[in-house]
Amino acid sequence: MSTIIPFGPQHPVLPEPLHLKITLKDEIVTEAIPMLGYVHRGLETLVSLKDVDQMVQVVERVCGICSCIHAHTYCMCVEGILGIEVPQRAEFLRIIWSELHRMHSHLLWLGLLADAFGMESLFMHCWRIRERVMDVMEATAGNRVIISVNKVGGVRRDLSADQIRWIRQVIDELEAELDKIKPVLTNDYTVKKRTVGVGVLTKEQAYELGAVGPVLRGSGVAQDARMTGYGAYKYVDFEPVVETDGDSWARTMVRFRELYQAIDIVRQLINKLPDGEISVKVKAAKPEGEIVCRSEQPRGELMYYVKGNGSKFLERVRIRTPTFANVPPLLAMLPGIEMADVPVVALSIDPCISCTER
Amino acid sequence: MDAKTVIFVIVALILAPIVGGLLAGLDRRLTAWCQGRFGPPILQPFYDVFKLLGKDRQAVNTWQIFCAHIYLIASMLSLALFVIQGDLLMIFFVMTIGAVFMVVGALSTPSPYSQIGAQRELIQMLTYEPLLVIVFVGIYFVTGSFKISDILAYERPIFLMLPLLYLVLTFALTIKLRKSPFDISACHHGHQEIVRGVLTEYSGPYLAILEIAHWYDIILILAICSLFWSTSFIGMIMLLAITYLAEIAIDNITPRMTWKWMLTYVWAVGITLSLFNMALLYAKSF
Amino acid sequence: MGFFKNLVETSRVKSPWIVHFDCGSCNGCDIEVLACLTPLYDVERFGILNIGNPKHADILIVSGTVNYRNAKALRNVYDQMPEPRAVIAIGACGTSGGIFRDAYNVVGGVDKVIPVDVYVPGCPAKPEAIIDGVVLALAKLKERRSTKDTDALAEELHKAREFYANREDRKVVE
Amino acid sequence: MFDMTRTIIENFFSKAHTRLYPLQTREPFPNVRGNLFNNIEECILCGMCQKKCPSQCITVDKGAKTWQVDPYACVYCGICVENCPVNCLYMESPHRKPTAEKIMNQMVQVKGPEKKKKTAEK
Amino acid sequence: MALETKNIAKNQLVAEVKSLKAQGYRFVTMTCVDLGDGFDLLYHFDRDLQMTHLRITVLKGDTVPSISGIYFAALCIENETKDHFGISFDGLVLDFGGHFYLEEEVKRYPFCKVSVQESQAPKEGN
Ligand code: SF4
Ligand code: SF4
Ligand code: SF4
Ligand code: SF4
Ligand code: SF4
Ligand code: SF4
Ligand code: SF4
Ligand code: SF4
Repeated sequence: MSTIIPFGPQHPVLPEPLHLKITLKDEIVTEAIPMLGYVHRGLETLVSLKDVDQMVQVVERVCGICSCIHAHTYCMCVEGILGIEVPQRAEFLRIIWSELHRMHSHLLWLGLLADAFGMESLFMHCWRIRERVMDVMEATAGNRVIISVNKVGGVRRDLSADQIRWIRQVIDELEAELDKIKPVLTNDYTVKKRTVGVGVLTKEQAYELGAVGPVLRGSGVAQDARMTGYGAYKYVDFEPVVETDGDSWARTMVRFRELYQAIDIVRQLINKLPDGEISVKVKAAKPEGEIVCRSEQPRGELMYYVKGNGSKFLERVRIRTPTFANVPPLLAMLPGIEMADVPVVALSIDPCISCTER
Repeated sequence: MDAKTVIFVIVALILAPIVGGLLAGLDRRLTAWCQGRFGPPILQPFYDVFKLLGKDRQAVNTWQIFCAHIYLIASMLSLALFVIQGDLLMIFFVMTIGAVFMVVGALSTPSPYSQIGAQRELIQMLTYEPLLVIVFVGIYFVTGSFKISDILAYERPIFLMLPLLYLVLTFALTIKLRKSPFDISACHHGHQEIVRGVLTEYSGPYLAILEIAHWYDIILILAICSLFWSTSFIGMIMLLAITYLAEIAIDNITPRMTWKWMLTYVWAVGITLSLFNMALLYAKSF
Repeated sequence: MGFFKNLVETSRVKSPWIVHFDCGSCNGCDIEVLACLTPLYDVERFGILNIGNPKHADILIVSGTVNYRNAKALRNVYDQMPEPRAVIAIGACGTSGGIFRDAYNVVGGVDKVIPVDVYVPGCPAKPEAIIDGVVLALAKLKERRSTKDTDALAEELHKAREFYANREDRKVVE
Repeated sequence: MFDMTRTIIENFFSKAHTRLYPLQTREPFPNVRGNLFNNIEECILCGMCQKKCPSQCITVDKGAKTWQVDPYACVYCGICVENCPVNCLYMESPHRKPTAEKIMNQMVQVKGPEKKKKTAEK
Repeated sequence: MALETKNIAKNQLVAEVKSLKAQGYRFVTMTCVDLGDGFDLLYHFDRDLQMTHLRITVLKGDTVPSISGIYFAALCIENETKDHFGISFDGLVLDFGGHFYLEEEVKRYPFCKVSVQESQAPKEGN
């Protein structure tokens, strides 16, 4: 007997309006077809209504979770076309905020994964420690989630010495809290039972299907767009986090270890933070030309294509978001697994549909 | 059956949902504390039920309504049987009928979530019912009877003879309480891959009925647990309190497992423990 | 019966179960709704449970802009909820369409599709604001009856249906 | 299987982390972008904010001397505040309260900015 | 900073993509830009963080060979482009028929400049 389960668009373990039409045979998935379009807004067309500066606010709202990185990448593109050099302090600040975003995003995701396999206490724990990062965001940038710190030519807010001290303290606390839940993920029998060997994606598949971010690195490919050294990444030392198993557990561990990595990067940046201006003045930007920029978001590699036509409105902005690239690997993973594992596997790619559809 | 028993039964039937609701409220409060939260008021389950009673009646079919009522009646009946100190196997039988009707009600609707939830509920029943029977048989070995009056008359706490079987009983309790790692067919919050499982299609007053019936069930299972230390009131309360706290802790440190794992694990562990306990008992009797 | 009615009414205010529907939200508002459930804000204090099943819910929390495809899903979720119920629109997107309201696939705020009881502004709305919004919605919920008590609600439902049917006319931004 | 135990026991015996919100509010951080206001008597009605707002939610009417923001479309980015030439716009930290009806935030200028007139006289 | 692209003709596309795949390149995405009378289609590929781009220019109404048979990942983006620009792809593995994102109510091909104005007109006209 086969049952067709409409998974979503409104579903308790998956806050995202992703609709999967899942065909089940004795609780085993035989087929999964995605139905998208529940979040499609068409915001790439807004370039004809909002000018170069206003678009920064629009692209931030492609997705609230790593909004800062969207704005950063967009600004890199426009600055690239206009040939603007951003002050070094601004580059550092941008990356500090980006890495803070990575922390809150990974913690949030870890909580949601815990919720997906029904471990409410872990969900609560992750979200509780995440609130510390949110406080930092609110105090330094003025808003909790969409922080709007980037602008073409630099950043809009500066960090005071007090705030830097505070950030250092918060990331120390965070590290201590992470140490506490580390054994839960690495040792716990029941947690491993739910994740190890679930949703395996081989190295070849991951590479071939165009997976990005933790999905790719969880399958053993060491590729991280931060290695291209955009922004202030050229001034810090780090290695991409790689796991080789390719299952949900490997992807979890990649993200979990990236939390430590993000803490480390923020520490390095804070230690080296140069003094100086935080932005350069950009007068009536009228970019002309095309450019492609890439950056690494919590969920993987983000690509922007920007084309300007010499007026204050851009010709075309195209955003290739990480989840968009991770949907084909998800479709490859789903058939053959149990119904109970669908949320775990779906969450293990960290789906963010709002940016997939824009 | 004399007047005293009748009064006992009536008091029990009135008290059980009140105690059950309070327990559920306490449970939620303590769970919240485990998670570093403040938690809802203790009376919260009652608010929930009264609110549900005042909601619109929306049922997929009349059969479903009928099933919900049968479940409630069966749960009340089995508790009544316990109070009149009837036969354990009889109680078990009546309880099962109730649960089966709830599943049938869920199966009668076209929603796939409800269907899958019902299938899983059946598997859960398949898991805990043999265990319950084994426990009853163990009790029989010790006391020589299935009748509760005889069990109560036994002069030593059965727990001392059957500690491992008590553990087996707590498996059944965990499943009945819909707690992790066995909350596979439905759970109290509903963050699940199949929404609310068996409960998905019941709504408003009918959900309230199921909730009340569920409280009866819990009280019944706890009452069976209490048989294990029937000689002293304090011992009984201590045993139940420790059991319940352990349940809350387990709920918080484990994720939800899959039904295949549940079936194999619970049976394997349950049967091993039971056999071991029986062997122990046998060895002692010599 | 008056006593029972009172009991139900008090309970209704003390036990609002919510169902959260994410229309075209950027997730900013979603995660703030979720953050409300977590230890720092813990809305279970008010008896609020995130139930995920519209048939069990009393309050529908909608975040994000409505587009042509999810309007139908939203309508569907709303229709499944038994009376009495309330709707809260979260964020700039939920209340008016926000920064996206000129995009081609955006219908506008939630109120273009279903009647909204409370508007929570912000981008994203802070968890505190969402709690305020729920409190405001509860005040409205208290006065509502289930349909079996009154036909007024049936009328309202009818109005809501018409409201939805005429959504094309309202596409023009006032 | 019991790796989470320590955390939950710690939680159990320590005070809840919950901030009892309506009863107990935290002092908002300074410079948080909460609620947008216009110091209308200072406003020169130049329309700069209207032009710069990415959400196009400000309407300035020079003739009627009104300044209006749609707080339900505003995305609280603060761009308008940064671009106002006379710094009459400001954002307060507390968030804007939810309402049951959409109420526009309209301000009517009565007297107009004094400073501006003075500079004009010079 | 200009973008270096390799301009090729439509019928060379499949062969070119196949050879890139043989060299170990991954498909990143495709971009479509409306030029007024035609479309620019840019294909972005990546190998070890080095990108290479192909560009083909097609007229409106032309069909383009699909590369979803070579790279399965191209499936989503080709469906999206079909929704937005109305370009038909030959040999799409899974075709959503122009309703990948969009419902019937939406005017066809919203990303084309003409249609952008059409769909904006009633909104702005009041
Ligand atoms: S699973 Fe989480 S996100 Fe989804 S409805 Fe429940 S609380 Fe909200
Ligand atoms: S998918 Fe990822 S990159 Fe895109 S908006 Fe969401 S969190 Fe940000
Ligand atoms: S997966 Fe996307 S929608 Fe879900 S929580 Fe993460 S960012 Fe939000
Ligand atoms: S899975 Fe989540 S919602 Fe369900 S009982 Fe467990 S903790 Fe509660
Ligand atoms: S109101 Fe702002 S944060 Fe909320 S969904 Fe809309 S854009 Fe995102
Ligand atoms: S920019 Fe400032 S002065 Fe000009 S209209 Fe706006 S508020 Fe008034
Ligand atoms: S402040 Fe600037 S934009 Fe405004 S009227 Fe004066 S010159 Fe024009
Ligand atoms: S805060 Fe931003 S969205 Fe709001 S009125 Fe000012 S510029 Fe517009």
